[in-house]
Amino acid sequence: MVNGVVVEFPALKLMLLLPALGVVFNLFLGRRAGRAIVNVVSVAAVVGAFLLALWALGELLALPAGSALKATLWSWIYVGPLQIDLGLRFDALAAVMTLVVSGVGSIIHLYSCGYMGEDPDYARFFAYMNLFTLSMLVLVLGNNLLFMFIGWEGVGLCSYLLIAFWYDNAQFAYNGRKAFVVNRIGDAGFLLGIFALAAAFASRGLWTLDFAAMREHISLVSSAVATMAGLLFFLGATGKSAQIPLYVWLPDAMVGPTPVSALIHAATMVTAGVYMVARLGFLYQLTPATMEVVAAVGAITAFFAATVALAQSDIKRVLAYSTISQIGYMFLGAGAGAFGAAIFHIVTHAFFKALLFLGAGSVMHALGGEQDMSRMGGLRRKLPVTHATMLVATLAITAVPGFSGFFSKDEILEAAYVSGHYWLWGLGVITAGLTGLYMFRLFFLTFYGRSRVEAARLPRLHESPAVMTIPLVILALLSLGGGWIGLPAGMLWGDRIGEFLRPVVGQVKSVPGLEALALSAVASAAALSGLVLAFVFYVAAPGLPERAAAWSGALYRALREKYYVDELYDFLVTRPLFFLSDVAFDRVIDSYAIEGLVDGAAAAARGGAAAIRRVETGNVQHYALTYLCGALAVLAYCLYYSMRHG
Amino acid sequence: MISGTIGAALDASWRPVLAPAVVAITAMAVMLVGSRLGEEDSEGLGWLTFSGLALAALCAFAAVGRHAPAFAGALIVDDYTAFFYCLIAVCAAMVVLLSLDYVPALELPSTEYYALLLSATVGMMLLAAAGDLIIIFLGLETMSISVYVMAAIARRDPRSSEAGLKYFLLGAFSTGFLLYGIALLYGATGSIKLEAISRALQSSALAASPLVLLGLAMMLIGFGFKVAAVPFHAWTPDAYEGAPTPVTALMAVGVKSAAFAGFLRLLLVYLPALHAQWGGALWVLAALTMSVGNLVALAQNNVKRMLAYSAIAHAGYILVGMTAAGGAAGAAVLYYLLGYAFANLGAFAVLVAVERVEQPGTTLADLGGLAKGQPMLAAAMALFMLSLMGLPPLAGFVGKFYVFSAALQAGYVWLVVLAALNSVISTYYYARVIVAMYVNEGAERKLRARRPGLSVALAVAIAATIIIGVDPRPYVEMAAGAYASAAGIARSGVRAAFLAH
Amino acid sequence: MTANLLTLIIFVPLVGALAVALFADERTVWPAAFIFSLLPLALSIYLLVAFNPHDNGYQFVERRPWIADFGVSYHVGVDGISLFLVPLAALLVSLTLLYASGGDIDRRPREFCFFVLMLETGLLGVLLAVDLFLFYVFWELTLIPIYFIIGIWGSQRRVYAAFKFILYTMLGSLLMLVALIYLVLHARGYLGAATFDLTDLYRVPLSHAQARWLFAALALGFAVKVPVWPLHSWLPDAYSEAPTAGSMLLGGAMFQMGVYGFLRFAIPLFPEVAREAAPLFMALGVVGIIYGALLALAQSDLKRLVAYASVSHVGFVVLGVFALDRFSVEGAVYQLITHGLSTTALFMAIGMIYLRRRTRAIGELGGLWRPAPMLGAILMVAMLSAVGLPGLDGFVGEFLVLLGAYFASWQAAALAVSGLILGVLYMLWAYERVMFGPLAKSADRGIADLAPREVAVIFPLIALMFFLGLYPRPLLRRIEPSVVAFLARAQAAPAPALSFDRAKPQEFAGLRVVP
Amino acid sequence: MTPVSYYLVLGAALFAIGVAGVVIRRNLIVIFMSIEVMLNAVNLTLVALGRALGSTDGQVMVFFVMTVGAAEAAVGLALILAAFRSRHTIKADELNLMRW
Repeated sequence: MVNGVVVEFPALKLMLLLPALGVVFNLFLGRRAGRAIVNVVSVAAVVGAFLLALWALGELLALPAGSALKATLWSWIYVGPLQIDLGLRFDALAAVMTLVVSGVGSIIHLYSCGYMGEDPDYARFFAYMNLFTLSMLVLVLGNNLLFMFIGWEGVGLCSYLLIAFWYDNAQFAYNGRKAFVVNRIGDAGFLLGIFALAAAFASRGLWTLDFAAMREHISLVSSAVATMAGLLFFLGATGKSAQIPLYVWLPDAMVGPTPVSALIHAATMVTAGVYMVARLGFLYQLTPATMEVVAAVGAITAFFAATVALAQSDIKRVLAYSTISQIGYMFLGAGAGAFGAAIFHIVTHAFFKALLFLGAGSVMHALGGEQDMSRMGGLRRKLPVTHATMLVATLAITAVPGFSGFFSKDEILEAAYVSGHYWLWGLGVITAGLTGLYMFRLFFLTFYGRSRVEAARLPRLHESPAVMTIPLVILALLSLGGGWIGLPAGMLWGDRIGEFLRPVVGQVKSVPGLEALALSAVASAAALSGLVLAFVFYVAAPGLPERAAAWSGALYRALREKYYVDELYDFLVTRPLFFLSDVAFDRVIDSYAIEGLVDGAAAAARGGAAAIRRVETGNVQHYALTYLCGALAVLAYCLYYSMRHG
Repeated sequence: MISGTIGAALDASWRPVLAPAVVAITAMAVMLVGSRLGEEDSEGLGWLTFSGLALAALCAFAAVGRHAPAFAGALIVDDYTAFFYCLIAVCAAMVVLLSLDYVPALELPSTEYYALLLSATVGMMLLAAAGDLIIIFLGLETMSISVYVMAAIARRDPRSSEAGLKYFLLGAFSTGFLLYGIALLYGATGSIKLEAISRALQSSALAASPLVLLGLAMMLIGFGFKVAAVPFHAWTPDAYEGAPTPVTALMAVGVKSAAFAGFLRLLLVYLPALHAQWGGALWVLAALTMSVGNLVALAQNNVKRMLAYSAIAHAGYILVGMTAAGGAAGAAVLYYLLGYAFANLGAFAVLVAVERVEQPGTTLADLGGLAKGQPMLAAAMALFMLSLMGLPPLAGFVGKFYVFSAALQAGYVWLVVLAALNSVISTYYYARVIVAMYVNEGAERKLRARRPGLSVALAVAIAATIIIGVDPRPYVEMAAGAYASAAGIARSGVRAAFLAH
Repeated sequence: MTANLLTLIIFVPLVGALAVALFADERTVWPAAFIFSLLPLALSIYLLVAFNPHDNGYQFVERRPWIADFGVSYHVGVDGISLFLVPLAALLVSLTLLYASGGDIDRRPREFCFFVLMLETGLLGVLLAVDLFLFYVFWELTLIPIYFIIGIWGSQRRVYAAFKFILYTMLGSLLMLVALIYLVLHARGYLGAATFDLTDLYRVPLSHAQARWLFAALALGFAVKVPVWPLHSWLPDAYSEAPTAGSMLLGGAMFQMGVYGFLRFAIPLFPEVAREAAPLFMALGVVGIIYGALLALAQSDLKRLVAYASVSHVGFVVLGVFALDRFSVEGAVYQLITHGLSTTALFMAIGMIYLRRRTRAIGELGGLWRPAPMLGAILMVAMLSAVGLPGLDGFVGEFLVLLGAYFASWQAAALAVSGLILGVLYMLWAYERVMFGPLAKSADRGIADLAPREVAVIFPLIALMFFLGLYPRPLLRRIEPSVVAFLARAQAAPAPALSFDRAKPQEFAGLRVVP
Repeated sequence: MTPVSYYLVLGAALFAIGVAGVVIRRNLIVIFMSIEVMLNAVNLTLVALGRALGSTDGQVMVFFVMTVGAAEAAVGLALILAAFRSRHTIKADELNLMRW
């Protein structure tokens, strides 16, 4: 930022326009255009965006460090001093994210052409996917909080639409809504965070939600406000990035088509929270307490999700919990101040986790949609490409030295250690071991051992078509080599990505080489021991897991049932809410109290009418009597009056 | 023009009674002609009556622009008198138009019917013009006795004779009270001339005397009966329901206007000195009248009976205006009566049109589906209901607006709030009529072929209800001028009070 | 044309109503009514173009005496607050007619068109009147047509709903009338002449007690119409029993009246009391947001659901207005527009479902996306607009309201935000049950997707939702000066506390006879 | 000389008796007669007051009242007769076709 310049770069608008056009085309013309054209258009839209991103990256690299490209679509909400544009800003952080989104997005779009090859609703699918890409690009390119919020909610919407893509299944639709609603809880926090921040700046005379301006004047914000805003934004992040306490939607989100799980629920959308925290790093750095919270929630989530992943038998569900766990790492890094490391982990995670999902998708494709690992096994010969690429990905996520996950995770753990979070570091190391265990459990259960595939499915067992395997290979290469862009400082070309990001996200202090080496060794040892344990359990001695499960009893059941958190939420939140709405409000308060007051007034009027009309008996003498009473009353009034005044 | 010619031809002292005289002469003519004609010629008699009343309405203008006692103060001729002469004549004429269909259909004795209608009109006019207590009494009785008979004139309908009888018994009973009041007031002040009474009461010693108070109370009771104020209202529903529909219209509009004309002149013009005494009583009467009228109307299914209670309720609103006293109130009440008269006449005209011969009286069920069979009739009825409800820009709304203004101006905030709440209640039963016509399904019924007279009456009522509401200015001027002339204050005085300049 | 533009806009529909009622036959009535409704729409679009965005006062003012003696004048004008509500009302009436002609109103079309056009005159009059008397006349004029529309063309419990609606509204409006008269009479003591002119009445000093009662009376009238919790109980009945076309008008074009009343009359006339009452109304707004949302969650009828959702959404508007903050008020005005659009679209979509399946019960429906994807898509967009998805129109207003409310009271904003969460919950839950899931009922299978005319009816709304969500600037720019002027009034220091001269009314009250 | 108040009290008593008769007696003819008693009580009052005031207005008034009373009697009896013809009763409480 110090020496950076900001350059107008109108092509950024094009980057949004392409997927937008894809959406419009697919929605309105998709069915008529036919499958081939839809495939081409949809993939081209994202690939085009990727190429534009590369071009923009080239431009950016040509500028001094800390520079940014910008473009403004049009002015949006202008009220008084507050002027919010739909503005785009392409700095280092946005560049990395844009490349991941459009790059991995391109690969997954390509893969989808094969995966959704038989689905009749392909046009709708690609419309949603393009809409997602558009929203995600808005999220990462938006130069102010509110524009970012459009993308932020937009990706949530797309997530909902895609989880519920096969809407005929009521459960899928339910899961989609669950995701959206839980996300909205986070979004509410995000929105309140915006208000808190805007109010803090406004009270000092600065009306802005622009990242650059806020960053420049962050000193205007008191640390109390920063803490509050930081926590609110982090609430938003826990929703979007599936962290405790709002992670519950992500495992259920796996019912969507697998490319969706890969793109949205692994590679991009769920990391948006981390991106946001990194983007607001200047705010978080003001408030150590919030950083602690972020780090602790991250580490605990990482550990927690990893334990759950140990006992799941649904392949995508395991991957979902692993995603939650990995994002936990990212927050651990961010909380430790290593925003660069967190972003780096986003990148590597995007590679290997997308690959894992796509691999799982390939397995499912081969097995006719089977997701249960207890009905897999021994697939390595039938699915050689899938097997090989999955192995790379599993090694990467396990953080075996040399694979991409190793570098990023290592940086995170080192940062945690350096910043003094020893407990969290320890938790991270244990989680690393667990990661090795559950990931290789998945790997072995799927590809090794005895085949448990249902007999009916065996004849049709086949490797996926090239349109699906090519993306697998590309991602495998990235998973293998993608980590080398961020080597430890001083090693070969050093931490390129970290340096690239530094002007935006700041720098963390590092430890001397030897100590760093020791830390890496501990983490790697933990990961490898997990790997070995998995080998023993699921390849060498296949009977062992059952005995272990029986031995651990309640603990195992708790893990398998995900600690009963869904049930707990149901009991604590959902049921009371519906009770309140249905019984307390609808049937009691609205029907009796409020309605009753209204109908009661009407009934009182009718009752009064019924009573008074009884005076009108039809008997003329009663009338005379009434008359007389009235007359006497008037006379009495006169007497009273004359006595008082006379 | 005609009035001018006639007026010039006559001695000036006859001018005040020109209109009632015309009506009285017409009444005699009707009796003479009627005795020569068969019953089948009732329509001719009707038109004769109508022309007499129309002429009387024109003659009413002969009284405009003067303020002078006539016949030694027995009658007062001023714009106020002219206003009511005109209003009463028009109302009676409208009732004639309603009767053109009705009299032959129910085989009522036409000669007697029209003659009584005319004599009732004479009584109303006298009441409006009365300058002394005797004329008040005479006018009241001339009007009442005629109407008693008219109410009972449908001899084949037991309800008609019951209505007439009840009305008569209670009316006579009430006359006793009124008379007693007259006697006491006369005894206390030594005069039967309103002017003189008013002057005498300027002295505060006299104003506080119990005799005056008792007399005043008795007068209140007597007039309270005629204007159907609660608790002296009990006759109203039965009499309205049982009487032939045009007669009900006459009671609701003519009798009521005339009674208020006399009542208003007595209290506001001649007894303002006693406002402290009668104001409180009237406050209570107004509140009771509005509330009871509106509440009980809620429970009615017979439209005529419902309109009877509605008439009671409207009397309550008018009493609110009277309670306020003062120039603004006087003008507001006059204007209110104008708007009220046409909306009510119109409503009764519709009832006449839809009433079945074999079963007089109309329930809400009888109105079912009217909008389909008779869209114009239904629309007209809806319009009248809306005006009575007090919805802008119809006459009923502006009337309410002025009455509320006058009362608020005098500081009667709570009474006005009560009136507003009552208006809310009234919405329900007026709207029920609309629902019956527009929402409910009814049996297809063939209605009598309508004579043009009824259509004319409807058209006049519709036009008046709209025009008086949309452009109230000339009518407000008229009302304000009339009241100013009666109260003997400069017209601009009322304008200053009531309008803003 | 400009000289009489507003008069033309207001009264062309009335002329149309009479023309339709008197001359049209069954065949020509729909096109005739539609054309008559297009005229004010065209005129109001011209109004948009010709409006000067920098002027914060009334424009296109017409003023001629009416009941001159009482200070009543025919005084109309348009400012930034009403500017967009006028074309919106005109548009919604046109769309309603277009929609209703497609089978929603299957009997007595002539009367229907008559009432709708009459209603349009009332609506436009309410928005454009600057004279309080005139305002009141138009205010009441809207009552009757909608009463008929509910009562004649409504569903099962229509009569009950119509009565409830009219009684509620009359209760509010008659007390309002009393207050208006009181105010005018009081003002005469200062101004020397009675006047119902809003701009004159601003200058009248009132004692605190007077201002409090007057504000209470006006606020009651407007609050019923909004409706502010807990005066809402007419709304679910009216909205759900009315025919679809009636619900569209009620929910889309009439709910603005109450809020508009607050903005135009209740608050500027009694700023001091309004400021005092602001916390109360903000609280009621927040309660309304949550209460409406929770009740919407419990509904099993689609229209009732949208009705309670409206209660929730107008809670935001009330919150925004009474936060008395530049952002929130402008957001509230913006929400008047956007909520009208989304509610209309929702009712329209529900009506389309009803036309196909003859039911609105959520439990009876299911899996409709399969046979009718376009309908599903449109309902989705409408719902998302209603729940304030950024990028669609609802968000802009909601954001501004909440931002302003946050400035006024962060607690209120924090509670109100829960409405956003619950909004997604009830809307999407209903959506899920109706559109998603298996095709359970055989009756659902055969239903047709949208016909071209239906697309034509709803497309303008959808297009506007996107436009207003993505490019609100031109609207905000024109609304802003008037909002600033409104706030200047609302924040004004109390008028100089002259002692009220009680002698003047006494003069009139005790008129004495001249002997 | 008898003070005027005696007459007034007598008048008031007669009036009260008339009122009581109207309210209590069931026979329509008797009720009507009671009303006549009320009118005559007023007449007595008027005459007494007129004499006390030394003005003739009171007496004049009485003439009118008597005239009107005669008219009322004619009309009233005719109405009672008509009612009797259609309902065959002259009991006040049996004439209740219309009520409420």
